[in-house]
Amino acid sequence: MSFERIKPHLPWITLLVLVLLVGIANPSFFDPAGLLSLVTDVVPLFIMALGMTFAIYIGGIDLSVQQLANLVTVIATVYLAKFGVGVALVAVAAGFIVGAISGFVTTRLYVPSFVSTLAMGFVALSAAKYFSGQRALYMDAELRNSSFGWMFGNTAGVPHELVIAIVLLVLAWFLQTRTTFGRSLKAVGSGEPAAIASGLNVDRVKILAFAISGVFAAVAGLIFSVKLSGGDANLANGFLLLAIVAVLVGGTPLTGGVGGVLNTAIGTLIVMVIRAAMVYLEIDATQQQMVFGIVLIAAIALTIDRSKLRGVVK
Amino acid sequence: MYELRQVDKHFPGVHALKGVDFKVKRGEIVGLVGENGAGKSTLMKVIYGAYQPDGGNIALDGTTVRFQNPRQAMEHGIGMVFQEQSLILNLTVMENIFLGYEQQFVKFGVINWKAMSEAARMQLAKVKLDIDPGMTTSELSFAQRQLVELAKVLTLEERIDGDLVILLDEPTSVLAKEEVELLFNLVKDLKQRASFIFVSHRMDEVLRLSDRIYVMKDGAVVDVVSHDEAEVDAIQHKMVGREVDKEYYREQKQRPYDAGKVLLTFDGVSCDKRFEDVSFALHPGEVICLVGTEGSGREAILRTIFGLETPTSGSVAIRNQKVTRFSARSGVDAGIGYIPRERKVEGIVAGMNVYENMTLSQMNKYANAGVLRVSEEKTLARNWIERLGIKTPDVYKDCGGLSGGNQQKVVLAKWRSGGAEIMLLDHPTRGLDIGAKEDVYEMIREMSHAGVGIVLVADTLEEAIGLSHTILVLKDGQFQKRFDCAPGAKPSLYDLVHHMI
Amino acid sequence: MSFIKKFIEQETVSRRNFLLASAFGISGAAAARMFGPSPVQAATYSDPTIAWSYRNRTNPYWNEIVSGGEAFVESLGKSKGDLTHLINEGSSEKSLADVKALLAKTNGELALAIDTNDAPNARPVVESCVEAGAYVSTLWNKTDDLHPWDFGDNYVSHMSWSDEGPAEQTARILLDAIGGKGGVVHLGGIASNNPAIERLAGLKTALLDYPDVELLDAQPADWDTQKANQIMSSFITRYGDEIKGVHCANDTIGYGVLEALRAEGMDIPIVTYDGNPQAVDLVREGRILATVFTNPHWGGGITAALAYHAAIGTFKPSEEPKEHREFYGPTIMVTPDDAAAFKANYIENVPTYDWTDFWGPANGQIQYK
Amino acid sequence: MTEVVAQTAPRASFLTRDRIIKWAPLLVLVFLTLVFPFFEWLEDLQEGKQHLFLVDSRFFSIRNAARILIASTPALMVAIGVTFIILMGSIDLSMEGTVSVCAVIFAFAFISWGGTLASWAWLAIPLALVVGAVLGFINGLVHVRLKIPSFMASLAMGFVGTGFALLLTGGDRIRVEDEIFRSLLTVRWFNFPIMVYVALAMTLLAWFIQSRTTLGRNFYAVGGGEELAHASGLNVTRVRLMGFTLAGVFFAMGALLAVGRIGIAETATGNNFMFISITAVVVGGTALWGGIGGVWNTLVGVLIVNVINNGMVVIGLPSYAQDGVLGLLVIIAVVLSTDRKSVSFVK
Repeated sequence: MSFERIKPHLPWITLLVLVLLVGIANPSFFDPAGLLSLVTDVVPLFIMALGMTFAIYIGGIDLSVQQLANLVTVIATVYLAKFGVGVALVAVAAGFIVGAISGFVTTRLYVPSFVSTLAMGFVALSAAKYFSGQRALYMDAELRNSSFGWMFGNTAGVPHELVIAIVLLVLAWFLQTRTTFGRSLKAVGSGEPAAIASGLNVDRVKILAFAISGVFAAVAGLIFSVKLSGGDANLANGFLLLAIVAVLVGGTPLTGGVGGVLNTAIGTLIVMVIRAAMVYLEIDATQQQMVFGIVLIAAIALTIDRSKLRGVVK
Repeated sequence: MYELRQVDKHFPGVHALKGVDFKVKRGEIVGLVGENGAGKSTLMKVIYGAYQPDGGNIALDGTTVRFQNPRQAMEHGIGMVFQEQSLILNLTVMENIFLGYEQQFVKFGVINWKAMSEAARMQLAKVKLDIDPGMTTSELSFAQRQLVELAKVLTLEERIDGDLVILLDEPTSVLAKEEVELLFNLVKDLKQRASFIFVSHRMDEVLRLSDRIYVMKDGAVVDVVSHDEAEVDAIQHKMVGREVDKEYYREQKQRPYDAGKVLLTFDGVSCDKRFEDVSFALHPGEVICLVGTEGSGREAILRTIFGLETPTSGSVAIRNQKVTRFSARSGVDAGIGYIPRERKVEGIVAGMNVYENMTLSQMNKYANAGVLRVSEEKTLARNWIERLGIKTPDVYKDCGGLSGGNQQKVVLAKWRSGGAEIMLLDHPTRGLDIGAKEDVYEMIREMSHAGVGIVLVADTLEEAIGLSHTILVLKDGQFQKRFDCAPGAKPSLYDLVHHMI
Repeated sequence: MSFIKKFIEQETVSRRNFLLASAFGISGAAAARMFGPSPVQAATYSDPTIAWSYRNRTNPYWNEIVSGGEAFVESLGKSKGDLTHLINEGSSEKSLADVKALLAKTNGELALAIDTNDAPNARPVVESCVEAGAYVSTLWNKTDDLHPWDFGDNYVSHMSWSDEGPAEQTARILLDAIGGKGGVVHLGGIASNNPAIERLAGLKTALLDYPDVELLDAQPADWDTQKANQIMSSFITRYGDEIKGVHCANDTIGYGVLEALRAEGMDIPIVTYDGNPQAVDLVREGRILATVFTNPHWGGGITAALAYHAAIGTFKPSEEPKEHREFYGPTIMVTPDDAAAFKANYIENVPTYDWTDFWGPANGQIQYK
Repeated sequence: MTEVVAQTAPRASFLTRDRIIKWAPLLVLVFLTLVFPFFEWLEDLQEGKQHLFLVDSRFFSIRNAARILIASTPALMVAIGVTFIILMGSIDLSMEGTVSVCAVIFAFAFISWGGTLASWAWLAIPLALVVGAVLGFINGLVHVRLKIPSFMASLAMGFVGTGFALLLTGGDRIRVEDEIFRSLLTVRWFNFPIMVYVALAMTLLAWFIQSRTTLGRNFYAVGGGEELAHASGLNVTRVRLMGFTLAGVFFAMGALLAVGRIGIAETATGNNFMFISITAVVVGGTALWGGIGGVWNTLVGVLIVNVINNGMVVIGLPSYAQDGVLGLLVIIAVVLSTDRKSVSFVK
């Protein structure tokens, strides 16, 4: 078995190795209930990373997702009383619109997505502050339960949150591999000029990619908001860098056209394991961040398939 | 003076060079020909130090040398003028010339721009180019850039005590006829100072310029002929290992087109400084060839038809419908196929496999409400792989990993399978070996028989004459003359050149 | 007032009314209970893991909190290292995920002291602790509808500080110092944080008694020194000499303000909050007029102690009165007069607290408005 | 053969598109410095106060210019550092970690070696710069040697840096109270504090490196075409390593000025530098894909961002609206300074 053949499998091998390492150091890590709970908790982050994958898959990046999720936590909390479960639609629409505007600014106005999405994130943050009246809000418990209680139950021991994540993953995977849109994404990510010369509406594909990223960020924000039964303009802080890291560690590099949503699923799990390892291995509080960074470098060094990074590594 | 002895090079699964012996004498111009995949580029990379051979050795004046990287090769007087433009466009001309060797102008850590400028002027004089060395390179024409590249390699003269070996990889591919002449004269002038290795697909040029010609096939040198003994047919025979059809351009298959119908009309179309007031009509089965030098407007016309450029005045009509929206998308919708010159950039998507590339322009035909019917795509791909004889292990092969000819066939299959009625071919045979070229000619004839209208920008004038029903000559964006090219009544090279320059 | 501001503020008022109606109105007095009172008898443990979950180590305030937690652990005859630290880096998501990981690891044998980073995050944290049978005491952040007594024994206690009163006191000190005339500015914390809201409210209450003082501007500096510095210098541009005093939501903001004033060669009175050692030094030097010490060392220790002792069964939370389940922490005003004495008593010699005197220094039951 | 092939370039007229785009960031800056006083004027007009446009402006005054410059200096140093990297077509996101580590190590060394510039403690300054260089070098090594794209490598290195700073301080903040060191902020020459002049000198140095040294020009070469540069015999690996090292030095310089401005070194010293500095670089007209732009662009970019930040408070924009307005203005500034004809597509 040559190394070439192993390469595409490196992300999940890395995940497995990490799980084994942590588990051997502290066998209680293998407790199924505990693992299930760990996986369930990473769901909002995973959903956000799932959306981010689309932006990174076409060679861009979406830095607005965290602020967008913040905005959605506020919208969901404020308008729950008015719209009930319909607030989900409002949230998704908000995500779609902000994402689409980012995409528009990027493709039509030629502002690099790093800056356009960052700026749109600021706009979303302002909106979140405005709608929340700069306060931390909470949802009425009965309303929350009647509208969104279904999100957090268990069926046959499987948390519904996890089911939602898997459904979204399958949806995203289907979108990526089985639809004309997914194919267009791949073409745009791997070779934009050829995609243009094949008559694809490249701008629309890119704008849609950012819009989808926005929609997923909104869903992540909604789930998080319901989970915490509240919202404010900072509630989703801390998601952004982890979501990016999850996508990258999974093996979707920023060059575009490589990797995909399954990689992100693995990447998110890797992030989760590294983070849980801090608790399970009792890493000293002042060392945690440094250890996280070093393990991250090692994980990225292992997971990226350099043969697919066509051309130079920048 | 420079010698390769029994050089071997392996890549995973490929024996790229098989015991190659290669020799360059002082002041000699050595030609190197071979089909694509024959090992020319690997051999060149070994010569200029980008690859290290894993068998045999390299000798300079009898001493064995080993280059770890291009820079070490340069320090031994071996320089390369690249096929692809290798100048960095955001730098000035002088910076490009001395890139990597700025140290000679540095005093106390500071670059002396004035001194560099003077030195650059000297180098430019060697190639008879009079431009300001402080100009940004992106402002130069292609021909000027080619000369700057040569000037850059010639800086080795001052740096190296010994003799120079300069590799010219397809140096004429972006040049117009008169610019080629200029380059050749220059090379001949420079023979006193350097030896040249000249690689080109244009057999006539190789024959004219070279003192000796190495012929490669399948990673080995199959023949070495001297200038006087060289014959095109014999060499081509050696290269492909088979007789080249005398009827190279399939002239015998040229049939008259259907003048009764019109596919495309250009009526006094102009496009911002690129071409002006161009009118013509394309009929089913017709092959129109646009002829002119680089920058004469040929490519811009193609791109306008496809919708990549928007004309500033005049009207374009497809099947008598006036075109109002110019975008590649509307071009594709109108049944236009475009085979771009930059095959690897605009033709195929590297990273996507064969069937994905083939259906890229027509995904909606293989999808229900946006959901792809992948099995149908694969069937389509298998059909066309068979029909065009595309050499690929399966439909899952990454197109970036196919050879140039097969990539071109994939692009053709993409448009043909989509039912394109107007095909735009921009240098479709560029960089292809003879076998692959013939396949392309065959396909052009086939398409023509099937009633497809073709607009072609050919790689050579011979190709243009051989393939077309109609030739339009352009010069500096102005339409010059129209030639009818019925079989047996084709215009001569001279007729065309006369109007081109 | 700038016309932009005027316009937007009118907008905001109407918005806020709407907010109140939608977010709070309907819930009204409905006592929010996700889960009914938890299992009748909660299990106790002989040696639960003791953990503190907090925002970060870059803020001296949290270091003080943690030092209290460590002092408590040491009082049990354990080593400092036996206290597990969970750091959320300002991320509610990480806060919750870390707690869940720790619950899984310890199988619920856990005594957790936590600031959940953001108020809404308190509910899921508490709920998962209750579900796992762990004991949790919260500090600072929780929503008003979440109460320990709704969760039986496992949600042991919540401690917060009533910042409005002390902030009003510091404001009065400030306003007196400027002679009850002129303008003041306020630099706040992250706008949606409870303490930030209360500390601004304290200032506003005090201002009612000082009709000649105008609150020129109040902007959130997000507890951040550099941001405070930048905003303060912009304030100086906008209001110049009109600014007679500065009311800061905490010490770290105060440092930034002091440096902005220093750059201008200005010397106007400022008051801060939190009573960090460096701020106390500045009070002693007279550069800060007053700060409020909330004794984070004790708060950090006692929060952990409550969770721990409930977990080992020393006392049964559900049998304690409400003022022992939700209570205010102590506050001590530090002014130049008493700064030296204060420093000697609280900073140079950290008092040894009796970690079983849970409610001695506490300040009464938390009141909701 | 006597014929001369080439023509000289066509003479450019004064107001060409290229030229407008080149100067667009500066025009945006000038526009902004006029717009904020306009709002002030409008405000005073409404209140019936006497206000002569610009003359009576509080924003448009030397004192406020000094304030904006003080706020700009640390970010400027960091942005210049990352400019070199962006010129190469790479990106460096490690600045927050590097700044924190340099600030903390500087403060520790400074305090323990005497606590005043008038002692051996001055050695803490070169020490901090060396630390910055070392961190940058490691960052470059991870990127080049492990062949990890710089975005990921530097992002992870940023975590390591912040983590290391935390390990060093244990969460404490260190006050640097030395009057001589703090004269960076407190002593003014011609209305501006010394740190502004230090930043100016460093900017000139950066410009010198960019335009007058081989290394600086090689950044452009790598950004314009890495493979071509490599084929021309340029040691690209070395240029990259040097680039990241140099960026590290400028990050350290940013750390020193940040400590000079606030008087405190802590793990949080590096916070917020990442997005601000990269935004500033892009707003200034340096292209993220490399090869275009430079130090002066970055200077203008940093000033634009800080003028907006200052101006929004000065005209009394409500705090919750400030982020959004900054975002929109950034987009507008980038749109104006992008040569849409020179880029085929943007990601």
